[in-house]
Amino acid sequence: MDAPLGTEGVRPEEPGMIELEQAAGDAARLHERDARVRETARAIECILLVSGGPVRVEQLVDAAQVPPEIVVAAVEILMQEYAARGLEIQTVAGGYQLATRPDHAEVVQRFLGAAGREPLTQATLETLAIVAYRQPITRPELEAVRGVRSEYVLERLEERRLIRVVGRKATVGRPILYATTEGFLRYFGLRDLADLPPMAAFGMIHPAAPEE
Amino acid sequence: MDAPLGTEGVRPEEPGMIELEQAAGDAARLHERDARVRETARAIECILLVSGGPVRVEQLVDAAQVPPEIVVAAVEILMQEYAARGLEIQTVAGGYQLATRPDHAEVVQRFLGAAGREPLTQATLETLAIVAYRQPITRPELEAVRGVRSEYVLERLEERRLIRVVGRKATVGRPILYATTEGFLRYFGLRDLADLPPMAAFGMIHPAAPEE
Amino acid sequence: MTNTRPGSYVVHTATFEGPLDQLLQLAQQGQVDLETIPLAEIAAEYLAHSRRAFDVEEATETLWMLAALIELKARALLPHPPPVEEPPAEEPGDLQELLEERLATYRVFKDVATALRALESYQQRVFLHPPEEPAGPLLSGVALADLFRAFQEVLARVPDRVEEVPPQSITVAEQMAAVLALLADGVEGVPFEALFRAAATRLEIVVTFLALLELIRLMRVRVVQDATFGAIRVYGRAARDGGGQTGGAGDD
Repeated sequence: MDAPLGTEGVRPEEPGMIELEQAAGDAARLHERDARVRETARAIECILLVSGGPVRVEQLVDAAQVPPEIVVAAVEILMQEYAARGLEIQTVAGGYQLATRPDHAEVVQRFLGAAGREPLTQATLETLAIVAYRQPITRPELEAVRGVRSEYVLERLEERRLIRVVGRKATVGRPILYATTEGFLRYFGLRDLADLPPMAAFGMIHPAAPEE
Repeated sequence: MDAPLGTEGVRPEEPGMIELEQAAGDAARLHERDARVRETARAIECILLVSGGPVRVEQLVDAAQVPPEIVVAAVEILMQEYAARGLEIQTVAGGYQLATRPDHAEVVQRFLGAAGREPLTQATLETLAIVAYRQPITRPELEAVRGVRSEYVLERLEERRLIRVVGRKATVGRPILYATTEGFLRYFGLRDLADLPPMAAFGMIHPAAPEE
Repeated sequence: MTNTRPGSYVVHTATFEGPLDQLLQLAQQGQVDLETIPLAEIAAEYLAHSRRAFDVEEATETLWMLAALIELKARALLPHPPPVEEPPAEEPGDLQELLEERLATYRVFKDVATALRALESYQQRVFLHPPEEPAGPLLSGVALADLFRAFQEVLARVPDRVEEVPPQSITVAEQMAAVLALLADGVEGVPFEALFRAAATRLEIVVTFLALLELIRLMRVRVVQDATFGAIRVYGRAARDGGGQTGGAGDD
């Protein structure tokens, strides 16, 4: 059942033939459009994945380089396809977005919070404290204070989103600079870094007298 | 439709009945397991979306709170389901990740406004290959293979977190030992080190070197 | 070689007094026991001296000589390691074999590199969802007081360690690479101070300085001071760009 893609080779003898040919041509065009919509749907799926937020129709049109009606048709197909999945295509104010279904919120939160349930080791806590009070700080600077290599600990803190890379220092080797995150402030209920318990009593590095 | 989980409570009258009941019980259990796998697949889909990187089976087990075999079966289903989609489930760095298919790279790049990613230079790639197949390896060992100084290249690779220092070799000078990272596996989309392209002519490296 | 200019630095120690180049000469001829010469003191004295009257050329020369002295002393102090296992003088045939074997090994790695390149280009066309932020930071059961206490504890520990050599060894070669990397960033050069990290240890400063001197000697960098007491800037130079105003790199 191949739909003829062109009719040039056929000589129409009767009016009925012409109608038939037109119908066949329409079917071919429809078929072609359908393929295009499906291909666009695949591309839109990718865009929605990498975006991580709502994407407007115009953005999809620009990226996929197809007319808006194809985009709209593709999104409709995607919505149907995702109807029975764990993810869904949501229509939000800003456009469309690929999101997890609320039914799975509990599992998702358990996954995202997993690392947080592991207690901080003494080394991690100590490192976090130094970064908090001395930020922005480079790894060598941190290691000079701690006296041990701290690469691994810094990575764990970054994973826990307690610290982040904020730039590079303009010295030899251009070492990476670390600082605490917004989440760090939120967790400890601090408005800003000035809210950290003051170290005034300590005078920089020489703890002249123990506090207790 | 409560499937009987055990048959103890039922008094079998005839041998034929027992078989029938067992068959029904088996079918119910199978059905139940199937439903559980499908539900888990939906949840895993959500986890893979939010993770944005490879997720190991243990992490999925923890978050979904189902046994590993259910997780594995669920991932298999997901992989089949995604076979015809714009996205795919990759096995990378000891875990699974939800990623876009390379066919749609142009559209995605247009959307992100990102230029194509910069591939590693030939020298860097070759150095990385040697570290990957000979790890853990010291700089002098590496340089013996490459025949050129490799300090700078190693530094760049460390900066890109494709290799890392894993210790020191117990020989004169205690030279630093390098190995590849998890980022290396991700970068090349490898499941683990055993997944590295086979070294066809590995045997050729020491061609029969007879010890006289 | 001994051309002591007025105002230039003179060594004063218990066992030797005189210009530095004379000390170096004597040491090279084995006429002075370097074990009795405190080089660190000399270096510190020179640094103090250079703060009063700094001359790039003299500094270059002095530090090169100090480096040479440190090397001599280090050699004298170190137990001699077993000689590096050089393959015994190869017969021409063996050498040929060795070269061929190396080439074969290298080719194998070139082949796998090609396979890795294919994987790279696949994976570079693959994109992921940006990782989602959990509702809160990944932390539980830690109070602000714990953090504060941890910091206090660290600070209390610090003074004990001030004189300790950092666990990471640092080599002149490493610092040379680091200096070159820093200079590679721009043609406008960097201020001299930028070569040293704020928290650099003394060892690191000395090694970085030696690295700088070595680079000057190799004519890989150029050091410029526009005016006496003016800012000193360090510039990179192309690898084989010979000729230059560096001068004073000592002759050996």
